[in-house]
Amino acid sequence: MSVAGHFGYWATVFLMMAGLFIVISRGNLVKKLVGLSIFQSSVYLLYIVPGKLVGGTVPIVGEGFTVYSNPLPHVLILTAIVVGVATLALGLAIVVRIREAYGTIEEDDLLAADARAD
Amino acid sequence: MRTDVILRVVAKLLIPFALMFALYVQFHGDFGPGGGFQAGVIVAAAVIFYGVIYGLPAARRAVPDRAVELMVAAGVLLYAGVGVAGILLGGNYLDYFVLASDPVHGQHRGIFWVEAGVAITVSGVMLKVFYLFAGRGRDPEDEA
Amino acid sequence: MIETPGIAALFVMLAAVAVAVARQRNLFGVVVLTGTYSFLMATALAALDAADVAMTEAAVGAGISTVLFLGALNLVGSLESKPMERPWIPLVLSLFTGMLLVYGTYGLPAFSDPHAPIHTHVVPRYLQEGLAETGVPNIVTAVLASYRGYDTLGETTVVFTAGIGVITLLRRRRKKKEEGGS
Amino acid sequence: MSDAAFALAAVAVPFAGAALVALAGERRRDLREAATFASAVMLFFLVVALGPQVLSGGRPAVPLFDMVPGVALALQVEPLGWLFAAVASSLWVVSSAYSIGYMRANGEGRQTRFYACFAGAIGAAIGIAFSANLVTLFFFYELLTLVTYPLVTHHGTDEARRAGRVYLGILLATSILFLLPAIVVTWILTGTTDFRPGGILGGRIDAATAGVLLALFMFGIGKAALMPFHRWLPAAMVAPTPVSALLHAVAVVKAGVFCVIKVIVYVFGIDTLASLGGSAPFTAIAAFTLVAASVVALRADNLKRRLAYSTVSQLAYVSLACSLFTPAAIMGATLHLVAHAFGKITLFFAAGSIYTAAHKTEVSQLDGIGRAMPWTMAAFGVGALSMIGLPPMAGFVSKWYILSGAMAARDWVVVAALAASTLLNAAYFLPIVYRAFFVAPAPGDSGGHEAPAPMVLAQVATAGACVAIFLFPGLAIAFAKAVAGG
Amino acid sequence: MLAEHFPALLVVTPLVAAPLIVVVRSARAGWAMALAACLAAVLMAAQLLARVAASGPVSYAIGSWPPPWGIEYRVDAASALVALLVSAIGTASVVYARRSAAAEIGGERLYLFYALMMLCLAGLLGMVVTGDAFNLFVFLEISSLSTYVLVALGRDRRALTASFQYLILGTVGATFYVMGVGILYLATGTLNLADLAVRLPQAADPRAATVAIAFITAGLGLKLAMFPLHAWLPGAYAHAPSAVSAFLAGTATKVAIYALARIWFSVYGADALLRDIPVAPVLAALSVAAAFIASGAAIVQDDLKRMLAYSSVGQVGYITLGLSLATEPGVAAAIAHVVNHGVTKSALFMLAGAMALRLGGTRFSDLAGVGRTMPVITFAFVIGGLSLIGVPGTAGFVTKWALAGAAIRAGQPVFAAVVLLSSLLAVAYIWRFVECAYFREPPAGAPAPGEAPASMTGTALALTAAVVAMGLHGAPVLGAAGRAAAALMGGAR
Repeated sequence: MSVAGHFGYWATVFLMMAGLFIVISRGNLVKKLVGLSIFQSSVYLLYIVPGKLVGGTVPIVGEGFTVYSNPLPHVLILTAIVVGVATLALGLAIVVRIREAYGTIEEDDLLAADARAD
Repeated sequence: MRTDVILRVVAKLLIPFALMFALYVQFHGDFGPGGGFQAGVIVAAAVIFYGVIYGLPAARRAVPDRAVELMVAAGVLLYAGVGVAGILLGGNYLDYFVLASDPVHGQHRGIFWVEAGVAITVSGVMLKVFYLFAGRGRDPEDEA
Repeated sequence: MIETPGIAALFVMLAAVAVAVARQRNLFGVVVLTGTYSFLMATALAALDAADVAMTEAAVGAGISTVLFLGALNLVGSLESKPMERPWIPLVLSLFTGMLLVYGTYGLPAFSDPHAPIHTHVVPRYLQEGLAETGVPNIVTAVLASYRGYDTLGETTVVFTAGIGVITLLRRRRKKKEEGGS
Repeated sequence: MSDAAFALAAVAVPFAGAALVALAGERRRDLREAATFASAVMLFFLVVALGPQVLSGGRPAVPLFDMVPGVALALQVEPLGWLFAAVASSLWVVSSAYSIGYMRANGEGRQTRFYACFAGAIGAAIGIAFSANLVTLFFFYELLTLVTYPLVTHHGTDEARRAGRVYLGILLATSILFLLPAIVVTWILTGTTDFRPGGILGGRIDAATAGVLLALFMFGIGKAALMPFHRWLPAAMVAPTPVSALLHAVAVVKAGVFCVIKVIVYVFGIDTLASLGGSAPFTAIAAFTLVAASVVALRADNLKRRLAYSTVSQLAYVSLACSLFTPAAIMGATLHLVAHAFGKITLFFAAGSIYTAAHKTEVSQLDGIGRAMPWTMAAFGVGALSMIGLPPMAGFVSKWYILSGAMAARDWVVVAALAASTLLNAAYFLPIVYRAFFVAPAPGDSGGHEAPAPMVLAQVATAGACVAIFLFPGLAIAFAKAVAGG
Repeated sequence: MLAEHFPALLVVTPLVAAPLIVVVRSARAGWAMALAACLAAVLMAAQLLARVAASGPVSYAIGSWPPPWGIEYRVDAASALVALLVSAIGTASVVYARRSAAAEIGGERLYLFYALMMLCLAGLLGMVVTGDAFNLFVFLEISSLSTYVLVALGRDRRALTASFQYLILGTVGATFYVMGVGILYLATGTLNLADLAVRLPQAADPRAATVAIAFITAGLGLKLAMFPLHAWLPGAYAHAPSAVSAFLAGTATKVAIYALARIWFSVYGADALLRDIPVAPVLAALSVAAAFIASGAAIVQDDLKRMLAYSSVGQVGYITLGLSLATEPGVAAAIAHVVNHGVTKSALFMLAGAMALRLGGTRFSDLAGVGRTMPVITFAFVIGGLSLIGVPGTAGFVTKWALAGAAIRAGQPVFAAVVLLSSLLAVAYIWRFVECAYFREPPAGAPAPGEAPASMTGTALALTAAVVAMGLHGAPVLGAAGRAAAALMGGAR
């Protein structure tokens, strides 16, 4: 259980922190969605990195190969990527509508506008 | 951009290749990387490219909104329908073994059709989203 | 092996781009950086033997997402108006979550351990029997479309949901009495 | 019809009456009031019909729904419940007549809601009386609170709304915070919540738990108005007088003391409690409530407020008696439930008559009113004497049993408290009677006239009942013996 | 024969109905198809509930691939009960939506609304019957994405910001969940829940399991609006179209609760939760905070739907409190409250929607005197409110009884006190409505007395009647919840 053996997890952790930080700290809605994308993409590494076997190959069965990297995380992450882009499309559509309804996509201004309406 | 002749010619040449490539990705997915999702994206990209070069209305004439919306739904129906076919032929839901007399052949058939379903829905959705985003803020007359 | 340092280098670059994204305030710049990020991610995934995933990430991250962002920025404007304020709470929260994850992953097998559970349970059947059972040599496709085909039906439904969601959100109400299919 | 069907019908009739009243609506007021009266009479006969069977040992039972596993919503008629039902149903007949007179004479609004809720309150009270277990009792107890809330806030004014909040707040809060946990704990300890002669907790509970549980029950039954949870009762005085009668005599506080007796006798069991001991704190609280409420009543000028605190004090008699854990005291408590009902309703009827006929609400305004309203004030006098506990009134009978219970238990504190409160009762009631008959009216006071006939008849009837119970106590005593004797 | 396939068809029927509605492009036909799909789901769920009660859990291998290689659908007493609740409330919401959604959404987007409702239903049902941790994520996202759009369909522009906030937090939650599942997968090599339950205790290092449950709990906690992760809920419920609020209030958070309970008790097991991982006490503390703080916040809202939304956060606190006891009676009480509160809150949102339709809004200033203008609806609302308080004779009492009993039996009488004390806060907020509805004069220009359209009133009253029926005759729900708890806590191993 060497420290170096866990570098893949660190990449996951760092990207997750960066993404989460952008999502929470930034007020611009588009920027939030960018952060969300990075946050989601950290999961890709969480699944895929441990599936790699050094000296292995892409999991397409063929003559001359015996060691394959793990295909199951690939399948799962394909789904995760698709879910991510679907969420992004929806999020951007809502942002467009918000911009049309409020004239701004900054969180503070939106809160202020809603507070005035009350 | 719409007046740039070179771009237009390049696009005319490129788009058929893109569609060919999509078909390759779709059907080669069994043997190499790729499959319905990637193929669907490439098909959509080809049409989007066409739309960017020739203008949104031209793309809409080539692939009309109604057809796109049908694609969006048809892919899911096709995929889910393969599952139901499994039940009708005496297996479980999404059971491909029963789709043909030989189980492995049935698997092939099932995978083919579900990948087709994925490609249809993905390309439909990508196109539709493009139409909607690109059409936003223009003359509402050509809205869906 | 040369693989491991190369992968590690890609991770460092990914991290650097993520930081740049956080700091960049011009949203067009952010989108360009995001595209770069996805491209790096795709490269890393390819290096990790995830060819299908790499291809998809390239198409989705560098392609579709960028187009979506640009289309949206075209409609909503491109400057993030406010600099960051009070970043401490988000920072603490992110750090806490990150540390939790670090703690947890220390309980997990090390990189490329062939005896890790994910390599010894469930997956061997896919790799050993997959071709015979489904006739598909690309095991990713076999698992995606057959063994876990139901997940993919769900995934297609997610795409469908997003599609009709965007239609619902962005379709304008038809003015006047225009009749007809579209 | 079997007895069980009678019991079920007794609970159902008032609710059916409420529905009929609501259907008749404001436009067909004669039909509406006929429906009220008819259901009252019908209920009375149903309850009376159950009497002989219950007295001879029959316990008609009606299981309804499985509310929670192992605990059914179920009815069962036993002597204590029958007695309470008999009091409530007979007083409903009288108070219906009185209400019709009062509401019409005072031109009150929202009368449909009034009659419907009144009927609903009676239904809930009968439900409490016939509950076969604690959960059913709790159900009807809460229902009674909710259905009387619109009556308390009848006038819809800010004052009424505030009173409604106090009313609902105290009654719901005590029931949810104390009564419900007490029931749940009982259920966990015994696996049942059924009322059984001799109690269900015997042998399953130690003295400390019993003390806590008893406290939860005593304070949880907020309708018994044990201090410090008595405030809802004076607050509710903003309601029209028939509502006060309902609260103080017919249903609400009666339901409270009924629940106290029922819990002591059928959940704990007198013997269990007596063997565990430790009743002193409750005796003390009840005794304190008894005396303190009397003192407050003495200082109140508003007639209804004085009556309200009198009720608080009278209810404490019952709690006090219950805390003695002797059969004689339980008999006294049971009888006091009956006696106080007839006495207090007479007093409230009289107060309402005075308000209706002379528009007076304060004790200090009552000089010489006996000349204008002789029947009313005579009835008031009878009620007052009964409250004090003098013969030949019903109150004497019950106080006698309580006192002898206290003597038998050699609890001299209780005896002293009883004596003190009797003196205080006399001190705050007799001056009213004295003023009415022997002080000359203030100059310029026109003197007025009697209230409408239905009201006068109603109060004379209840006053008569006070005397009748003294003269013929056999029936009530027989039932009370059945309660106390197990 | 067909009944064998009900586990799959339960989910697939609404899932297929959605694209069919899109193909047909008609609101009227869409409504009919949605209703048919819902009714079919109700029948299938009821049949499954009966079947598992008679002969134990049902496992269904999708694609005929045996678990853990393929995806397993697994129906037991818990999942069948929740599926029945979800599909029943879905049916009621669709019936209600015919007039309600037509008025609030209208026009050519209406058929898409029904398609999205079906997707949401399919997603929720999929989460309930699946036996696979990752498949649960996929269906979670189907339900979430459709929910974001449904919320955004509200009339007020605040629906858009609420929807966006929900999208961000919901996606963060789902991603946390996937991370947790990823850690579990890396530690055990499997995604099948039953297989996980077997292999997790053998996994090398307990740290991974601890962090995984933390991530999963946080992720699902966001979805189920566990305090303090509830920030998205009030806005989403307050501004969504009425039919959507009614549907979500009865189903969405409830399914997330089910999923959490499934992973807690079926995968980890109560012993592990109480012994090795300090997650139950944390949840208990948060539940107590929810019961008081969120219920307290409900009192000061000046919009009825927002008040109901905060009340939901508080009521979810009761449910998670029951789970945190980690005893069978506690979990049973929690499941019973899932059912009872689901029906109650749906009814209340439907009634609030009926008021909004006629009065133009649900702010308390709009609702003054509504007791006179809409007497039936208002009365039904009071009944529903009594169920939130937990007055006997309503569904809320039955679960409060069970919950208090479970807390005392688990040696935690403090929690029983919390449940009861916080219900007084419910008295306060419900009575605020009562006084507003009955003691305030209707504003000038208020509509003449009259009720909402019959389909809306009828559905809302049917659910209110169910609240009373479940209150008077609570044993069936508690019995089913008891079996569900037994299945959750012992079934998967």
